Amino acid sequence: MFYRENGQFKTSYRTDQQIFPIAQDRIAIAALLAVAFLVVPMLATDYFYRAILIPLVIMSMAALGVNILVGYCGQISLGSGAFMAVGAYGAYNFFVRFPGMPLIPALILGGLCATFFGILFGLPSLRVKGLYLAVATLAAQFFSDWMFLRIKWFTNNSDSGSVSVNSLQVLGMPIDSATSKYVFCLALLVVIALLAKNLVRGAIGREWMAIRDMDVAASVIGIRPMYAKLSAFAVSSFIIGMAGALWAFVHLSSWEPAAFSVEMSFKLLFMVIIGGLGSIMGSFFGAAFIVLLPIVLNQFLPALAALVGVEISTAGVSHAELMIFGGLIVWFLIVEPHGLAKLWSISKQKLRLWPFPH
Amino acid sequence: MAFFLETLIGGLMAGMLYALVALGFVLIYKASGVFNFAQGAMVLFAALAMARFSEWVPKWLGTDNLLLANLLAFVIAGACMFAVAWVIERLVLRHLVNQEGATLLMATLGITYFLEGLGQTFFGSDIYKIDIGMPKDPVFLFESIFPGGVLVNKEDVIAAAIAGGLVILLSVFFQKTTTGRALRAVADDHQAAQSIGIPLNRIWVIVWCVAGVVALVAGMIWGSKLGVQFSLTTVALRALPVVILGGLTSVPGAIIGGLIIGVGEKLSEVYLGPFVGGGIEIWFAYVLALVFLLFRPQGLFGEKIIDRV
Amino acid sequence: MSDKKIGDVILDIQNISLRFGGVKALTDISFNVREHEIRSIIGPNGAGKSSMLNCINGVYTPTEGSITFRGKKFDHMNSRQVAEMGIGRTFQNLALFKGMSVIDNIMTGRNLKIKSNLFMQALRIGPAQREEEKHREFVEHIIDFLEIQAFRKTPVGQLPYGLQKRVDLGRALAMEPQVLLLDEPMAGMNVEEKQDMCRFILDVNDEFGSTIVLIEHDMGVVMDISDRVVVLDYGKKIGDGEPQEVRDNEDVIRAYLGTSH
Amino acid sequence: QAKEQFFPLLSYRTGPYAPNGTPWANGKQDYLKMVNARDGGINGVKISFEECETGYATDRGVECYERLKSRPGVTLFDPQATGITFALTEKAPVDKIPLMTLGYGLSVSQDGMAFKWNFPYMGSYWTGSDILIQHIGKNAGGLDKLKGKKITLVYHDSPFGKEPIPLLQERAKMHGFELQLLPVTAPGVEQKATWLQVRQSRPDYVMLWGWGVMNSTALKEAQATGFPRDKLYGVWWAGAEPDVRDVGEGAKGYQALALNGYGTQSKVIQDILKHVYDKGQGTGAKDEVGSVLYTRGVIIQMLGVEAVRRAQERFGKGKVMTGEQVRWGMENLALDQKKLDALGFKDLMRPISTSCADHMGSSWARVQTWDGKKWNITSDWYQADEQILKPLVKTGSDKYLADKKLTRREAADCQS
Amino acid sequence: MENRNIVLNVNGIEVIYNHVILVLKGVSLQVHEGGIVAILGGNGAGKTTTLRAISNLLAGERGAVTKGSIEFRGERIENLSPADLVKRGVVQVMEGRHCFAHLTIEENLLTGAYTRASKAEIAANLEKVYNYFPRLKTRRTSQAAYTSGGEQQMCAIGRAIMTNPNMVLLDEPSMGLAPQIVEEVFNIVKDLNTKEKVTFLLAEQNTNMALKYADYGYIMESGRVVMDGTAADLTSNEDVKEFYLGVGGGERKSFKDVKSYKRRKRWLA
Ligand SMILES: Nc1ncnc2c1ncn2[C@@H]1O[C@H](COP(=O)(O)OP(=O)(O)OP(=O)(O)O)[C@@H](O)[C@H]1O
Ligand SMILES: Nc1ncnc2c1ncn2[C@@H]1O[C@H](COP(=O)(O)OP(=O)(O)OP(=O)(O)O)[C@@H](O)[C@H]1O
Ligand SMILES: [Mg+2]
Ligand SMILES: [Mg+2]
Repeated sequence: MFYRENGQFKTSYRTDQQIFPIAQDRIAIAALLAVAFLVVPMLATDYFYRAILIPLVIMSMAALGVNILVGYCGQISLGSGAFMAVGAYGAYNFFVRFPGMPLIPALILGGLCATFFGILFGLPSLRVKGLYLAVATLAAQFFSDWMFLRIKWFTNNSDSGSVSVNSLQVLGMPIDSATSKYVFCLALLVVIALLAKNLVRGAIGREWMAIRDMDVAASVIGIRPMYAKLSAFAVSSFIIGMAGALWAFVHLSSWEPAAFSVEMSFKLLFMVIIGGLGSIMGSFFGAAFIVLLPIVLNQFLPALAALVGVEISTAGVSHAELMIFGGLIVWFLIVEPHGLAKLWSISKQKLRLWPFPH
Repeated sequence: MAFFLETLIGGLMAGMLYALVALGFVLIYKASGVFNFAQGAMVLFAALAMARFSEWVPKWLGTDNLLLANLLAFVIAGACMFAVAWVIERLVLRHLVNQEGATLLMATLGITYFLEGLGQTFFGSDIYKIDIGMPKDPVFLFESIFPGGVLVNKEDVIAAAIAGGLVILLSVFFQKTTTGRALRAVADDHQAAQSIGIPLNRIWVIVWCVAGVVALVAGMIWGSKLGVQFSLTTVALRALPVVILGGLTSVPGAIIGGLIIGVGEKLSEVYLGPFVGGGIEIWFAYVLALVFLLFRPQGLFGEKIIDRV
Repeated sequence: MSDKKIGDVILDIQNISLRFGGVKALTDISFNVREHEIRSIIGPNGAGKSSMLNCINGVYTPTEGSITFRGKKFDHMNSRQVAEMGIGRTFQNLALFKGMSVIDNIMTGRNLKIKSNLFMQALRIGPAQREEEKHREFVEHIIDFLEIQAFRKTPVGQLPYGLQKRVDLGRALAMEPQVLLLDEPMAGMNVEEKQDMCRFILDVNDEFGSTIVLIEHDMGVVMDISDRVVVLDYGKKIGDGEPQEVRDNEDVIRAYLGTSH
Repeated sequence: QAKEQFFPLLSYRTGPYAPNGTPWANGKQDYLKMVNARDGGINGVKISFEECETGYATDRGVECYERLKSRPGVTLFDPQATGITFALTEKAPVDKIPLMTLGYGLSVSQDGMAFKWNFPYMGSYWTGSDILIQHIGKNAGGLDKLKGKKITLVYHDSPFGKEPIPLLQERAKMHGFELQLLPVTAPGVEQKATWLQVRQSRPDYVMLWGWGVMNSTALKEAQATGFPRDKLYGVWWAGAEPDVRDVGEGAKGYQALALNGYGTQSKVIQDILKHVYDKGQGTGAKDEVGSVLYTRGVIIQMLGVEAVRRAQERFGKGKVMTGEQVRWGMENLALDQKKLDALGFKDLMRPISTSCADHMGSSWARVQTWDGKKWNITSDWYQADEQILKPLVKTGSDKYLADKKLTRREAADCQS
Repeated sequence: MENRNIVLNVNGIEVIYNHVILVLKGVSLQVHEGGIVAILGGNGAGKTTTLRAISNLLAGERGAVTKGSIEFRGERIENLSPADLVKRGVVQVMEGRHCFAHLTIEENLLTGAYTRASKAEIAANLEKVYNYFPRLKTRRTSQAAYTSGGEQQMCAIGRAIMTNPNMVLLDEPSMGLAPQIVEEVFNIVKDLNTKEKVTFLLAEQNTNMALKYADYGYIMESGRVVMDGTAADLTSNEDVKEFYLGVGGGERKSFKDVKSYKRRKRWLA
């Protein structure tokens, strides 16, 4: 009843081409942003910031990057962890080797390193497709794991192979409190999400999706697979690289290659599939699902178990957590194979019809 | 020279063991178009079951006959894998008929987590032993020709023989029987297969069962070599380059791929590794597979990827 | 006959042969297409009609022979070049981008014409935005023209077959092609819908001035709207000429039409 | 004001490192339960605790830390992993919570003047590797006999595994042996190539620097390639029951460092059995109580409890200590043999006494040998060589401070 | 409707896709023993959906029957699996071919015989299919993906015949087939119908053909049955003539001069 576009007439294509053509959506998003930037800082505790919000924001950014490649361009990649690592170590090297290098340029340069690496490992996609490509991208993952462990230059010759950064600041403002970290990451995320959204709803985005949906037909209407695929690799790995640099600099501040292991790659892929392939919104849902659920389960399972009167051991909790996590993934897929974003849009569609059943 | 031979043999044997795990992937992919991420977890689950039952069975029965205990444990573990297959079909696959590859992949991922949790809940997360009487100590061949001889592991040889046997069996099954054909049909198009009366449910139970048994054999052999512990799931990652090199849809490809990867990674690690700091075998395996893919995007023996307008 | 003027030869196919392993899909086919005409290709199933189109727009590379387009001769080209030269195409087995909406599908047809680069698109500043709107306007015309306004934002995968075919046509039209290759655009439609489709094709031919190469199994349609017809059978050309000529050709009757038509 | 002294317990009971992580975590928990049951807490201050599963993963470890660090009465963190330690080393000074990394962590953090909040009690990877070389030298008939020998380090390819390398290189220079480095990719289930290389280069000794499944896999591969197990020496993280149990006879003769004693005869273990297990409140299985890592967990927790007790001596008996106060307690810990005996730790460890400059407090260890069924202590106590260690620690901590643009603590700071 | 045995009785079914898209709004139809019944209707009318509902292939499209009932020989079949239905002799030929791309034509045909045991019968059946479609025989060893559209359509029909059905749901069998073959296909339908007593329910756009061979027809528009009657009745209906047969107002109009306005359909009024 209340959620519908009736009566909102579009008088130009520009208005129809807005990101959120429906007024209610625009209001909702504005409200959401206001909450994220203004209300959250008033309420959140340190734990909330450091353990939940900051990882969530950074992972959303990474998932967004992955979604461009996997969801929009259809190139399944398991090398995202590597792109994050390259971004992180790239930024690190610029940061420590050039005294006085400000943070944001370092992050961007890190992203560019990842872009380069992404294009390099994206080259096989011109020949190799689907699952074959997915597995092949693991080459990037394991290669980067090895590279950052073994080539000392990348870690600034640290003995242990672990590196760290500190005293970050942006435009003279120190980024060390939880709030400042959060706001900084969130601001970057918003900017990147906006740019990404522009890309995917523009010509290049259509090229990506065309390649994803049917590459032969795409090339017949004049889309160059090489350009489309490599640009997707480039854009996606840039974003992932930035996210990697943030993860390292802002979240971990001290890290080793294991922080970007193959598990990270898998996690990112799960995020986009669970969240919804080919949906910016889906990246956020997916990141939330994968980042938050284990934490929630971990905290509430014991309480829940106590409620029903069984006491489970700590190991039991961990195992139950795995099982529930797995079970929920399957359940969500059964409810909606196209991810949480699709579930969301279906419920919106229902809302449009509401209160009539169909 | 002797050392080269040793490395070569070691690589071949390792390759056969990878092939055994790879086989599980190929089976399920070929027969239902699902890239079964849970194969590693199934190997772990099966091995855990095998290890624990071979420990428990003697306690229950009060015998200490190793052979009997192992045999019973194998049967029980096999039954567990059957149950797993059945439950997976009932609760997961059945509801995801005709969905895209990515969705199914993701579902098997959920299964992975579930099995990992379940396995460790039932069977514990310590290191367990599978003792199927495999000879552990090495033998040295050609000691007259090479000083020190050429080291060969009997255990590896036996394992390789088992893997080879399984592969031949399964190849025949796929190419020659009606069910094999039906399985391939299912992989191509779930809905069409349903429409002509192929009972997807039963087929899936069968395939996952067979994959479960393959996982059990793999788990048993790997477990007997390495001990049974959570990390067994990581052998799946070692088997992936094998799968794509050989071709996702080819049973014999798993073996050939396994041998190539096994030899390739061992030789590279031993001869190339020292110059670059070592630890290169994993990525080398993947890069090797990738290089092959550039020439044959569907793997050495995979079915051609069809893209036609 | 209408008053439209048929021009010079725009597309000349010379001695094309195509083999797949042992299968001879096409053997030594030659024919030409004149500007503004509607040129039909007919023939029994598996005769090589679709393969012929695939050769023309670079999906397949002919084993032998060459194709001349507007006086430029080529024997190997990639699809991109073909598209750039102004040859559009629809597909027999739907080849739409399933996950995209109707608008986006048709917009992809405009992609060749988009000038702004990645950065401008990301920022969506001035020119990029204007360009996007300009193309959108063009696409809306096509949508109006094809009468699929109601489905603008539906993902095409959910549309019924017939509408998908229309979208496919729309996508090809969006390229503003000089030559439009249509592979069985009317399969799976009832008479009423076929009439609509014919109207679209005729209008395209008239209004946009596109040359049309049409594959179709409905003889009524073919005979009514084509200017000239080529008949293929087992990869060989067995007839070529005006509809009436072809209809009376003995070979054609035997191989394709049967006696009942 | 908190009423209980809260011990956050980071642990891992799942994943590749679970077999080793579990007994360790059990020991930590059981000791706390025992202190509550037997003594009613620390000078009357009840102890509470909560476990958080890290799965040995750094990011989850950080999450656990963030979750538990602001609990009232939080005491100290024992991250149970070098990777997590690295990450927390950045955070602890900000949050003012001390880290205890008994036998692991950053070797340079022994220098309390540079690392105010880190406490690598009882030994670091440098002391461990130093002792191992001493032992190998002794077995060879003197350190000078090592000249021209070849020692291979098979190590977990992570900060943990890399830590000992600088010290070993130092020792190699001193004694003229050749050091070969063979990394094993985590988690370490694939070592065939590694051991083929060992077979090729035929080293005189192999040092095993592994954790989790890597250890048992290494032993199995050593057996499969016929490398003599009595020439194989492990760090104290490669010398527990899960590492050798399922290799059984195949590992006979393998020697590893023993950072601590074990067995069920000591008083503290008996107390745990009596006050915890007999009441059915044991965390793990009873037959694992007193195993190597379990006992290490107990020792870690005892040191934590004693640090609190020490802090109470200064800041007020019967009060809940803050992280800062606990830190002071840890820095001024002094447990002599008599106190240890009284606490029931006779034979499990040597006296420990820390200071502002030395956060390690003791660098003793023994060597144990696996006889196919169980571990037996087979050497006397060794102590790491100060002469070698000191300069390494100094340069290391200086570099750290320089990198971080920090300055060394003033002597006056030691009083706070 | 004649008083013959009703084998299939679809009773007021509603179908919803994706939990939100209501496509069938109460469709009822009956098929009698040994009949050939045609469902006619424009694009998107819901023909395919109706057939999917009957053969229970909706699940894979995330659709579900939410109301009404479907009975086959008196038995409710909404909850049977497609495989069960095939065992009872109900088989569907899906719209858009759906051949098994990697299997050869012959293998495709043989999978159709999955539910059957007798080798000899299968061989005979295969011969029969090759007789119906000689073109398939020449392409028997090609992978289905590399055959032409029409060949695939023949393959799909042949594959269904291989299940030895007693009721076939044909979804647009004539699509993409050359005129001769279309004729051929309908002759086969007639043939199977008379000789082997196979019942047919077909969704078809080629109304001319369909009404020529069918004995009863239903016309669907946007999810509803708007008209039904014997083939003869329908053929003589003015609206049907104009919209479905293209012969409104007496004689057949040329496609060249179709008008661009549309008359409102009477049954929608
Ligand atoms: N999987 C699906 N998800 C959502 N909507 C669907 C789906 N399949 C079909 N529809 C919708 O259902 C309606 C009926 O489609 P259906 O395919 O049954 O029509 P049809 O009569 O067979 O048309 P055609 O003659 O074009 O094949 C259409 O509006 C279509 O958009
Ligand atoms: N890529 C290919 N590989 C192998 N054979 C092919 C390939 N493409 C087409 N063919 C074969 O070439 C022949 C001609 O096919 P084509 O698709 O051109 O037929 P068509 O005239 O379009 O038939 P229809 O009217 O049935 O669509 C067919 O026998 C087909 O099997
Ligand atoms: Mg064709
Ligand atoms: Mg239909």
